[in-house]
Order: sequence, then C-alpha cells, then structure tokens
Amino acid sequence: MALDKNQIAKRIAKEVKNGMYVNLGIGIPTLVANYIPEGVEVVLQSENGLLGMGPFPTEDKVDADLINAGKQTITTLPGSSIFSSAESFGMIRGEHVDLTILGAMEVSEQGDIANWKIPGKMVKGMGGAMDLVASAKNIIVAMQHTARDGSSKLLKECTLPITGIKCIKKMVTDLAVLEVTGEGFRLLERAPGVTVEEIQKATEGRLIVEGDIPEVQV
Amino acid sequence: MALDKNQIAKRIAKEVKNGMYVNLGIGIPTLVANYIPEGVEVVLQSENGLLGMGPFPTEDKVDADLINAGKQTITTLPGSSIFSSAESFGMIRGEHVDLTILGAMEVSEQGDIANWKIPGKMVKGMGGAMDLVASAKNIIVAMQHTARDGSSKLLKECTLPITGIKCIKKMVTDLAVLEVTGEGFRLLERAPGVTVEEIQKATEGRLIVEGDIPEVQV
Amino acid sequence: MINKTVKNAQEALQGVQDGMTFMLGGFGLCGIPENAIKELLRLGVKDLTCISNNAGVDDYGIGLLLQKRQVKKMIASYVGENAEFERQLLSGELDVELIPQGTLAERIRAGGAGIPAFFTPAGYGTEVGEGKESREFNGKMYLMEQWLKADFSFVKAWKGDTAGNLIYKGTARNFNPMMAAAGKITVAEVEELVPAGELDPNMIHTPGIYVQRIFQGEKYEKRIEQRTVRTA
Amino acid sequence: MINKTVKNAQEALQGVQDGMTFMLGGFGLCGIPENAIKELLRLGVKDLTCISNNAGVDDYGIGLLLQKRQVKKMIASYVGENAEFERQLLSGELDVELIPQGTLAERIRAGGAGIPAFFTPAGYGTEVGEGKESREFNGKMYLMEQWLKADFSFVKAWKGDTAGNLIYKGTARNFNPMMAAAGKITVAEVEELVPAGELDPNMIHTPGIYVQRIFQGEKYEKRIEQRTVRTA
Repeated sequence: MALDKNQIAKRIAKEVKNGMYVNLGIGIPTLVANYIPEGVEVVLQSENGLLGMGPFPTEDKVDADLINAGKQTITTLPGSSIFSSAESFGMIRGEHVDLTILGAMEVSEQGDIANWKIPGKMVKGMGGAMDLVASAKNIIVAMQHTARDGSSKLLKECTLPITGIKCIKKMVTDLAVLEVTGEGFRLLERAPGVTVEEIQKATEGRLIVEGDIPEVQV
Repeated sequence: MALDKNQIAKRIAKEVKNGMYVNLGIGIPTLVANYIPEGVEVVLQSENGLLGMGPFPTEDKVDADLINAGKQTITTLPGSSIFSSAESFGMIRGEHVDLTILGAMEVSEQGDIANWKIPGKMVKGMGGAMDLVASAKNIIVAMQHTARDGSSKLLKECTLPITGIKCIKKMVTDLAVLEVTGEGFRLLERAPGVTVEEIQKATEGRLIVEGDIPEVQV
Repeated sequence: MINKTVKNAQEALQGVQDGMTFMLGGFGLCGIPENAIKELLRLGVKDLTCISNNAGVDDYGIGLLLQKRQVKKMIASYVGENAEFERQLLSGELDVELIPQGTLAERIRAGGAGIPAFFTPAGYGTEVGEGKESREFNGKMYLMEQWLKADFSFVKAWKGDTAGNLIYKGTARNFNPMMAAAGKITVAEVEELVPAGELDPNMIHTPGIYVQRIFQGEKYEKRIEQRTVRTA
Repeated sequence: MINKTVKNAQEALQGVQDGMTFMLGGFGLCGIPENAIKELLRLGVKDLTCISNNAGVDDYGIGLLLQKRQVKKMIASYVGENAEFERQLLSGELDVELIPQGTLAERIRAGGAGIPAFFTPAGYGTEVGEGKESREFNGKMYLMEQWLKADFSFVKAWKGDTAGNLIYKGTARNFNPMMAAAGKITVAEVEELVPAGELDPNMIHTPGIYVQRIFQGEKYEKRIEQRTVRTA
C-alpha cells in the first residue's frame, strides 16, 4: 500500500538528526515537523527571516508580523532569532542550514529537480527554491512517485524547466525511498506491500535494485 | 602667513553643508568637527561602525566599548546608530556618506592620492582609506603643502604607493585652497600674505592660476 | 541630528513620476508599505517598474497597483497569490522578471552597498542563468549577478525616529533593510515615530543615513494571508 | 533549541591545531576575544594565519601571539599600533597581507554568506589591485575580490544565550558578526551568558546558527588605546 502524505513525512523525519538546522518547504515537508522523534533537537529555518520556528499560534497570539515562508501565522520559541532576507539567504547560501526538505514535480536520475514552473500554465516564481537547492549540503525530496495520469515523475531527464542541477541526494515518495546516485535512482526501501516491479513500472529513469529491498518502517 | 592646523580645519569646515553625512580622517580632519558653523547640522560617520559620533566623554562616561576609527573613546548622540564593519563600508562604498575629509602624503595633479605606505619605512596599512577614496563622491584633502625638507607634496605624479586614483577634488593646505581638475591644481584661495609665486614655488605639479586669487577668510 | 520627518505620505512621495523604478518592502503582505501604496494609487503614476519579493494579492498590496494597470514591469521572486497578476502576465500586458529570492535579496543589498556584481550558485544550469556569465570557484559553478537600485524605495518599519533610524518587528523585517539602502530616495513609513534619542543606538536595524523621508503611517490594516491557529 | 554552551575557553578551543587559519574579532582592542587569545597563548599552537582588522598592541591582544611567534601570516587592514609587528614584518619573519578595511569586512561577509567573489572599487589602480581581475561597471573600475573563511572564528559579544545568539555592545560589534558566520567552527565568548529565551528574538545581532560553541569569559580587561576625555 502506498504511503500517504503523513507517512512520507514520518519516514523523512527519521533522516533528521539531533542538532540539525532544517528548512522545510511547503506541503508534505511542513508535516515533517510533526514527526521529529523525542530527544532529537532541531531548529527550523524559515527563509523569510526566522530561525527557531515554533508551532502555529493559539487564536489570541496571532501576530500579522510573524509569518513563515508559506505566509502562515506562526510563533517563536525560546532562543529564536529574526533577521533580514539577505541574512537569511546568506545563511542558506553559506551552507549553515544542514538539511533542506522540499517538494518536486520532477526529479532526474542525475539529481536535477524541477518544481517551479509549468510553461504557459503555472507561473508563480521560484521563490527561495533555487537558492535552497543550489546551496544545501543535504536535500531530501518529498513527492508522489507518479502524476495523476500515472506518468512517472522520476525521469531520465526533467521535461519541465529545472530549479537546480545535480543536487538531489535522497527522495521519499509514496512508493519508495531512493538515493539519487548520479547514475540512477537506487532503491533503498519500498512502501509496505509494494513490489519492486511496481516501483520499476512507475519509474522512467534508471532504477538501481541491488539485493533485498526492505519495506519502509513507519 | 601660512595657515596652522586649526585654520586649515576651519577653512575646510566651510565646505561642510547642512544635512551632510561626513567621514573625518585622523589628524587635521578630526579638528574640522570643532568648526562646523552654528545651524549647520551634520552627522559624523566613524567607519568602525558608528553614525552620529559625539564629543569625547567626560571622565565618568568613558566606555571601552565605544571608540572611533582613531581608537579614541567617544560618545553617541540622540539619533546615533551602531552597526558592523560590513554595514559601515557598505554605507561608504554605496556613496551614502556625502563628504570625506582626510590627510595625504602626496596628491598628484590627476587627483591621485598617496597616504598609506612609505616602502621600507612605514607599514601601517591602509585601514579604511582605500575604500573611502574609491567611493566618496566628494573628497577634501587636508595637508601641508610641502614636506619638512621643503619638497612639494603636490606633484605631477605620486612617488609613494598610491591609495586611490583620480579621486581628490579639493585640497586645503597651509598655503592654499585648490581644486584638482584632472589637468592640474587650480588655485582658488591663498593663505593671508602668501603670494601666488610662493605657492607656485611650493607646487611641483601644474598650478593653474586664473584671474585674481583672493585670500582665505578664516 | 538631521531631521528626516515629513508630514504624511503625500509629502513623502513628492517627486514620484511615471516610468520610475520602485522598491517595495515586504514578504507577502507582511511588512508592506501600506500607506505609500495607497498614495501611489491616488497619484495614479504609471509605467512603473516595481521590485518586490511578491506582488501582493488581488485586492491588496501591489495587487492594487496591478489592478489599476500602473505597473509595466514586475521584478519579484514569487507571485503565486495573485490571479490578476497571472492573467496580465500570460496575456503579455505585464513584463515580469522572476529572480531567485536569495539572489533578489543580495542584488538589492549589493545596490545599497556599492557592489556592482557578485557570484551566487542559485539558478546555475537553469533558465535564470541564460545569458549570464558563469564561473567556477572551488569546483562549484556560480552565476554573476548585478546590483539593483531604485529611484524610490518604500519601506515599512515598526518604530522610527526623526533621524531616520528604523526598527522592524518580527518577520515584517524581510526585504525592508536592504531596500532602504538601495533607493536614491528612501521613504520610510512607521507605526510609531519617536524623537531622536528614544531608540537605543545599539538596536537599530536600519541606520538613518539610508532614509531620506520618514512619516508615521495613518493606519495599518496588516492583512493576514494564511491565518493558521492551533487550539490551546 | 540546540545548546551550544561549553564550560570554558579550554573546552571551546578543542581541535585547534598548528597551521590553522583563524579569524579574530575586534577593532583595535575594542571587542577582541580576550579569553580565546589567552587560551591560544596557553596552547602554544603555531604557524597560524590570523585574520583580524588589527594586530593588537605590543603587549595585548594579537600582539601577545606575535610576541610568542605563534603567527606565520597576518591578514589585516591596519597594524600601526604594534612595533613588534613592524619589526617582524620588516625582518621578513612575518608574512603580511594588507587589505582595505571595507574589502576585508566584505570578503569575510562573503565567506559566511556563500558568495565566492564580488566587485569593489577599493584599491583599483593601487598595488592592492596587482594580479587581480578588474572590470568596468557603469563607467567605473572595480576589482574582483574573493571570500575569506577560517578554520576557527573567535568572536566576542556582550550577551549571548545558550542557543548561540549574540548581542554586541557599542562599537565592539565591528568585525565580530561577519566573522561569526565565516568560521567552520565559531567560538563565541560573552560577558554574560543567559538561558535561551531571555534575549529578544527581534534584537539579535548574530543568529545562533553561526555559533558552534559559546562560553562566558572569565574576565575582561577591555584595555583602552586612546583614552580621550573632555572636562565636564
């Protein structure tokens, strides 16, 4: 059975290590914050200018001057700090943020990612995504393995305008956990009950399968 | 009679206009602050990171954490602000400082200035001088017209390692007020009782004398 | 200290003309110069180039200027909250330059700090890099990006003093400090204007030297785009 | 919040080795990491490259490291307060790179902010520009300068919290914030270390992400180079 959004987030949360500074993108990545294991202390960076993002506020604490990069109202935590966008992206570009988790429309077997534009259809802009993927030491993509029409989103080459090249190292989809090696998608884990053949069918790019592939534990 | 240091400073103070942000170098330039006319509101920038430099502190207000670029203890004023060295030189490089007044060892008729190094003899470093002369819209040099041995410091070409090229626009020396035009030193005013011939003799670079040259009023 | 105070938005925007380039602070609707935008609407200046991280929403912020067709060109990083924007863009009425957010922030910072160009990895190998010089440093590829400056910068702060010093609140800081330094004329509007000397010199976010005109905004709506709460 | 506290200078400097590159905050003797310097003296590490705006005075600050011949190379903008420095330099014992102060500040900022190179007008046409790429932008000439980074950065702040957030006091800020971001390992020493949550998030000068280790300094001498006073 394919993983749902919360299960994808839960699996990714296992990649988050104690002491990490983490930037979470919009969508599934945001959910990861809910599954950070007890005892693992991480600091969330919001690229509009906040380090130490806290939970959503209670109704009486809503502050229009305190939002995250998804424009949601949020809170600070003891030890938070606030800064300008130039400082925030200096932090990102300077590789001070340890881990970036973001969504994608397509990923290629070289680790290219496309997630900002569908020509003629969607023009929202890249926001901070190009800075994040060009800079992060460690990027995990959270996405569905296939589009609604069943076509694969794990490709030989991206067909959409790309956000960054050769930058994705790891992916968690509804079907599998994969390492992007530069030569293909190395299958690490499969969703419970999903077969290697099913994953192979859903993957247009080169899938590397070596030995027994365990099931995802979530 | 040649101008003394305080008279040079007093003459330069006339160039300071209301509403200017001014950076004063060490030596005679520092004295300029004492002669800013009543009603002329200026803000002094100290390149180590202070805007709105106040007078020296009284004994009981001395604070080791509040110094100017000459390492002297100073005070702030109502409306002062403090910032990093990167911000401070961003301010200078970005031409937000309206006027820079500094000393020099030599100035050439093209407006080159040398004031940071005497090879084999003095190696103190340029500090902020190269940034200041490369960036300021408006630079006035305060200096003696000749060296102790009588040799001119207003030259065809600088002989010492230069601090910046084609940047000096105006000079006030003990003998004269001059505009640096790129083709020579245009004599604007002469010290009381000093003749054009005396200034000519003390100037190795091309001296441009047109019409009657009035005496400096200080 | 030099006094930068003007009476109101009307006086603050004197000299604003058709065809000018403006920077407008804010991230989404957080920290936007609400009163300056209102005055731009009233003045009706057009053919504007607006530099701002976002383009407001349909009925607020820069979105209002778009509605009135005052904007010729928009330079931004993310414009996803604005259907009218998307319509004008796809129909070709609006010229748009989309820039990675960090590159936008740094180009504006460079404009204020006198740095004509710098290298950044963001956008290398993508369409953002097309026609731009690229170069390798320490085995990694970078694009050369140039500074941005504006005829007017409109910024919004929490508190300001008569000397032009500004303090922002929370994430309403965002692009405001860099834009304050990159405008030929910077207009700061604040929620509370205090006499010089009331703000701690050690806690100033934007030094007064960058601000040419300051006024206390008449009213701040501070609209929230995504009101998200949890139960206590 | 991640806790960056260490017990003392000794623990903070673990991993320091001969031949490393260090950044040391401060302008003159104002805002220098006094306790880290003492520990470097005690450790006796040598062949160091030190990046600092100044080189201390003969008997304090980095001057003490020079006295003990621990420094192989000094990268600074102004070293005029130090006779021993001048002696070692003129005799060839010490390698020195003098950099315009603004270029030094910006190169360090670039190191922390992931910008490998940028253009500045400072030093164009002088010996500072020799061997460097120069380029014209808008009719003015600029030099290309590259980032600076360090194995360890030693910075000194007024207050700090256990999450590594720092607040500087007065002009003791100077180079400290940029250096904090440009060190592989940044050691912050503070006059007062407080629990996370005591400092206002809106008033932090250096966000904790840049600081790997923080401790409260045992003692601060805060020597004054030019004590200048006026009569009341």
